[in-house]
Amino acid sequence: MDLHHITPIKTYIKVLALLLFLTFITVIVAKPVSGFDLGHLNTFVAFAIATVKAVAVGLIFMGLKHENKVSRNYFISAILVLLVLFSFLAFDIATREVLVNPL
Amino acid sequence: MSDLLGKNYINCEKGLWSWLTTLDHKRIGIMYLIAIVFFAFLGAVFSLILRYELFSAGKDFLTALQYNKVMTYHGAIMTFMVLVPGIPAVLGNILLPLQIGAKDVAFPRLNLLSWYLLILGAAIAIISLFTTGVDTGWTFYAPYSTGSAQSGTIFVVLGAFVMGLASILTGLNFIATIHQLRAKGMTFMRMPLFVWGLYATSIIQIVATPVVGITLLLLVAERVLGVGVFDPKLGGDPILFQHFFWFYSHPVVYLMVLPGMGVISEVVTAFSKKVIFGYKAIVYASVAIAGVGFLVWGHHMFVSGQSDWAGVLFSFITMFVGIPTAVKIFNWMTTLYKGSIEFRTPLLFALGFLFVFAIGGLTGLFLATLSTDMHFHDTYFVVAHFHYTMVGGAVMAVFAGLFYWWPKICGRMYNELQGQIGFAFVFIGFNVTFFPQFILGAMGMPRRYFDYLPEFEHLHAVSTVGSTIVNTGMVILFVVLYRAWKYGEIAGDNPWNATTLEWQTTSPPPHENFTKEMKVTGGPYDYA
Amino acid sequence: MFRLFFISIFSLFSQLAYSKKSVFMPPEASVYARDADQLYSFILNVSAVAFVLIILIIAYFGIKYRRKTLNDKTPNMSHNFALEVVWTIIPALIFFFMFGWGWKLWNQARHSPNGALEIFAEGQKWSWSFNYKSGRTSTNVVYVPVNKPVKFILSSKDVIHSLFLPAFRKKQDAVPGRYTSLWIQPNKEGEYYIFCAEFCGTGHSEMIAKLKVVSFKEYAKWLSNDPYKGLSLSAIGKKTFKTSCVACHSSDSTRKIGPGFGGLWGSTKQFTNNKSALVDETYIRESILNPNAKIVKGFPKGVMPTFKGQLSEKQIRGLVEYIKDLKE
Amino acid sequence: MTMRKHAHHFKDGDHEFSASKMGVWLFLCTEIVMFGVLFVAYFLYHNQYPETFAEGAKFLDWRLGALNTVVLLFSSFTMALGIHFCQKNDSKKAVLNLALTLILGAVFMIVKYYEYSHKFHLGLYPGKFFSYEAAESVNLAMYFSFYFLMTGLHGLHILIGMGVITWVLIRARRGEFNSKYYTPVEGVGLFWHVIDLIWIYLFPLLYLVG
Repeated sequence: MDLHHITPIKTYIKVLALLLFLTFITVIVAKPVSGFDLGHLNTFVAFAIATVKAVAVGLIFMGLKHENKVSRNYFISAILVLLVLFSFLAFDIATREVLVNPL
Repeated sequence: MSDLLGKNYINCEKGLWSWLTTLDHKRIGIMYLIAIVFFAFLGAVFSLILRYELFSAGKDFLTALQYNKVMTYHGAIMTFMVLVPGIPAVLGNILLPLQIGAKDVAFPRLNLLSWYLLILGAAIAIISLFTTGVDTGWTFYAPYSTGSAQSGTIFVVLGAFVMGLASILTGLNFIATIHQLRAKGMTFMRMPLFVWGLYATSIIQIVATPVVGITLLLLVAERVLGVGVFDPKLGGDPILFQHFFWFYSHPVVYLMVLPGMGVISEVVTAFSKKVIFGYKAIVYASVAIAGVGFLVWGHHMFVSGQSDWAGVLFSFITMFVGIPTAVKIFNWMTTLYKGSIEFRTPLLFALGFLFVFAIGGLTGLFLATLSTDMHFHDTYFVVAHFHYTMVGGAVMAVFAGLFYWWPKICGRMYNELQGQIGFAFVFIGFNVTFFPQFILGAMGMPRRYFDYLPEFEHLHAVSTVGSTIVNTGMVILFVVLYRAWKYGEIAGDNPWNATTLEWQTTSPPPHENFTKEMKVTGGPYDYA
Repeated sequence: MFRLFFISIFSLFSQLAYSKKSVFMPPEASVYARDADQLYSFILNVSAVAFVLIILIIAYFGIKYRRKTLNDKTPNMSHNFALEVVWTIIPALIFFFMFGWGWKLWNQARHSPNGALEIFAEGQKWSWSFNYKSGRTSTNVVYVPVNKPVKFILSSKDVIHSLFLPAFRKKQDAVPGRYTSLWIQPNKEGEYYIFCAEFCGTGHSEMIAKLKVVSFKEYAKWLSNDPYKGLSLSAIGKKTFKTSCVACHSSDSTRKIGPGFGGLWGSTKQFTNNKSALVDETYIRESILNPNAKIVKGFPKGVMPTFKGQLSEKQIRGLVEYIKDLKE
Repeated sequence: MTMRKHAHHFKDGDHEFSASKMGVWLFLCTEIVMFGVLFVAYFLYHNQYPETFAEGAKFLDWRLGALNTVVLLFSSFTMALGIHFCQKNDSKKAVLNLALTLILGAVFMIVKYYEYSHKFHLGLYPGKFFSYEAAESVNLAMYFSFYFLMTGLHGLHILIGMGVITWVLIRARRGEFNSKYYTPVEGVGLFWHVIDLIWIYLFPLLYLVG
């Protein structure tokens, strides 16, 4: 972890190009644009691409690559907390017994 | 302050303005102490009104609406304004830099901002007293809070949001301080256990508080814009509010008690002059409690319409969170073994903590087990349980910490006899107040009841008598501490000859905390 | 004050000593309640033993290792792996045993046998209304046959309430916009309390209903003599008028405390806030549930109490029909 | 180039810098958790009322969404360059890039303003102010409550971001930052990148998945 890491401009440009390209892809693949429909999968695809973009911004633009372990661990724990919340909630809602009015 | 104590952080600058704009973590800690004692007094007044209304069945001097408001204010003030900031802000602010050998917390200006945010949040919440007040209970359950509750609810909710922000900033400050400003040689495994308690607490503050922040904002949006996220008439799900609320509010009860446990580790070690038993076990237990605490919130909702399978899952994980607490109690108990125990007031409070928190923890088993919780949920059993863990846990530990570190904070010693009298009042009064409530809960009296059936009457009478005793005890203790601040005799730098770093500087410490660079070679408690 | 204090302490211990039933609990009234009480007393005993042990050990250490001189030497016992493993495993085993037992009972408690008598229990701000499949409705009292499984389907008209049956050791929230269920099988006749256990506003503590467990014959008789069974809506209205309205309203146009119902339907009324409205169903429904919303000129405000929670939906509709018929 | 002395309780400038960066990162974790909870609520209601959310998404113009995404990506790029030039003691270029970031942020807000006014024009207000008659699904108001809550909160953070960038830009013009001390620019940059990160997820969620 070198504190004052100076990322060369070329790297920034490469990352920007990657981000724009991925945006282009995710827009083309999307249903309202090209009608390309995978059902449930297109949510998954859109989010996979968004996660790749987010990781790119995180690692290079935000310098997470050169950040000390602690900040990285808290960043990951923030995402973990959201996953825990969502998965427990989805589990609860999925297993709820749906009753109907007896009258 | 006579000059007997020489130049220190209290008298190095004069005048209120120097206090209100101070960047010294110790002064900010004192300002937090003053604010929180005022809020605790306010909350206690509401609890007394509550208890005297419940002294006998039937309407005594409050109407049902007034009772609901008093009950809500007691809950909201005690949790958001006293227990959440409580130990971390008061003892944490004063002691953390001292215990790790630092000159100040990492972000002093942010520390002062946190204090002002707490005062601002408290002011916003207290405004609701003068409008219609709030009568939803401190849990603000939708759809009551989003629909038919009094309009004052928005003030208390926004106040709680601002105080949540203050709590985040304190947590952030402490994590940065613990990581960056430890003295040379103090590795993570050589930190005092009170610092570990604060670290586990700060993790919860950082990661859990934003969840309640956005939940409260959604609640305000629901009332103002009719957003329909929690209101069933607009398609929302009120149980989702409970999920989001308890996702924060369960880790926050661990946030309230973990620093208390840190204080107890320090006090038990210092007064039995013996190295803590199982230092690593307590450290891992603290972090485990903070971690697993995020997975168990559903045990507040076993009967709330949450699915049965989710209930089973939450009950199973809740059993995990019980184990580290039990381990900690055993560790403290074993520290006393073959020690040289001196029964001073701080140790009395620590032993009182062990007594009361053991009951609190064990009664948690009834509420974690699925089929017994079906009977006990939302009855006075739950009220007794969380008072045993919160008042017994956090408050008993606060007094243990205050009395233990009072010589360091103000350089003067408290009067031992008066301290022990105060402890006796608080300990006896507390048990007389809340033990009958376990029985009320078993008999099936629901909580938040303004009026109740005659057969519950004499237990409520006992509880009210107890509440008078415990509140008298609290007043006695604060008087004892105040008199010690003014007239106590000089305590010297290390009256308890403890081994942690804060005792190696003068008391009260100078503005810079330490005159020379502190070096740490061994563990925090090598008394051998 | 102190006399009361000693009485309660004495009664506290007397309950502890003589109660053959589980400690402090209301007398159980179903098989499930007895099983739940066994688990309750198991946890109670384990906790009591553990607690007493901890306190005795601490007291013993406190007394035995009191500080003798200022510089006592204490052993440097930093940890003992075997001991720590033991006192982690034992509580874990006990806790998971309790969890398992609790889970077994939870399955029993949450899955109602099919063929149970279904009653639709609807909570509303501060009363419980119970509706049977046969159309019979009752407020704040519910009759069930003994030794038969009864399944309450719960919902709420406004905020979250919670049907709590202490004698059966069960409760379940009644969530608006959703249906939840709770089933019991009473094995003893008698009258049992039903509390509301989820905070729901000013009347939260008044929302107490009665569960009457009676023999099957009596239950059938109660179910059949539904005062409103088989009557036309208007007849129901007339019967309700006779029980709840006749004290202040007359069935012709003469004024008593309140306006007469004769010739009321379809007329327009002037109000104290000098607005006016046509007398139709919504006006009558509002005057029943929220009488102070519109006060007819010349009548005092705040005299008529709200009937919200006392009159069932059918009774209100019956009154509307009845008032329609009174148009001379 | 005024040499700024580090705060008294730190060993040296680097120590203070790494502490400040950790502080900013911790704060960003709370931002992520806060927006994350809104995403969780959105997901839960999305699969509870799929047709409402599908109908709601039809009102959103994906071209404007894509444009805004590109704008924000560029603003992240210029922000990163801004920090880069501060590290290289090139205040002039740093100020230029910070100004570019500000402009791009403003463009983003203008596009957002246009989108909002288009929706207000149709009566698609959030919650109880919803007055769009031709809604097929009954709780379309809930979709727009979510839409305005999420993009509104995000827009508010963009405005806060622009505010702090202006503050940092003024200080950069005064030459306060150099390779030894550029903490505020780094902190503001991290905050700006997190807002862009949130928009990277918001864009597909609202505009594309529907």
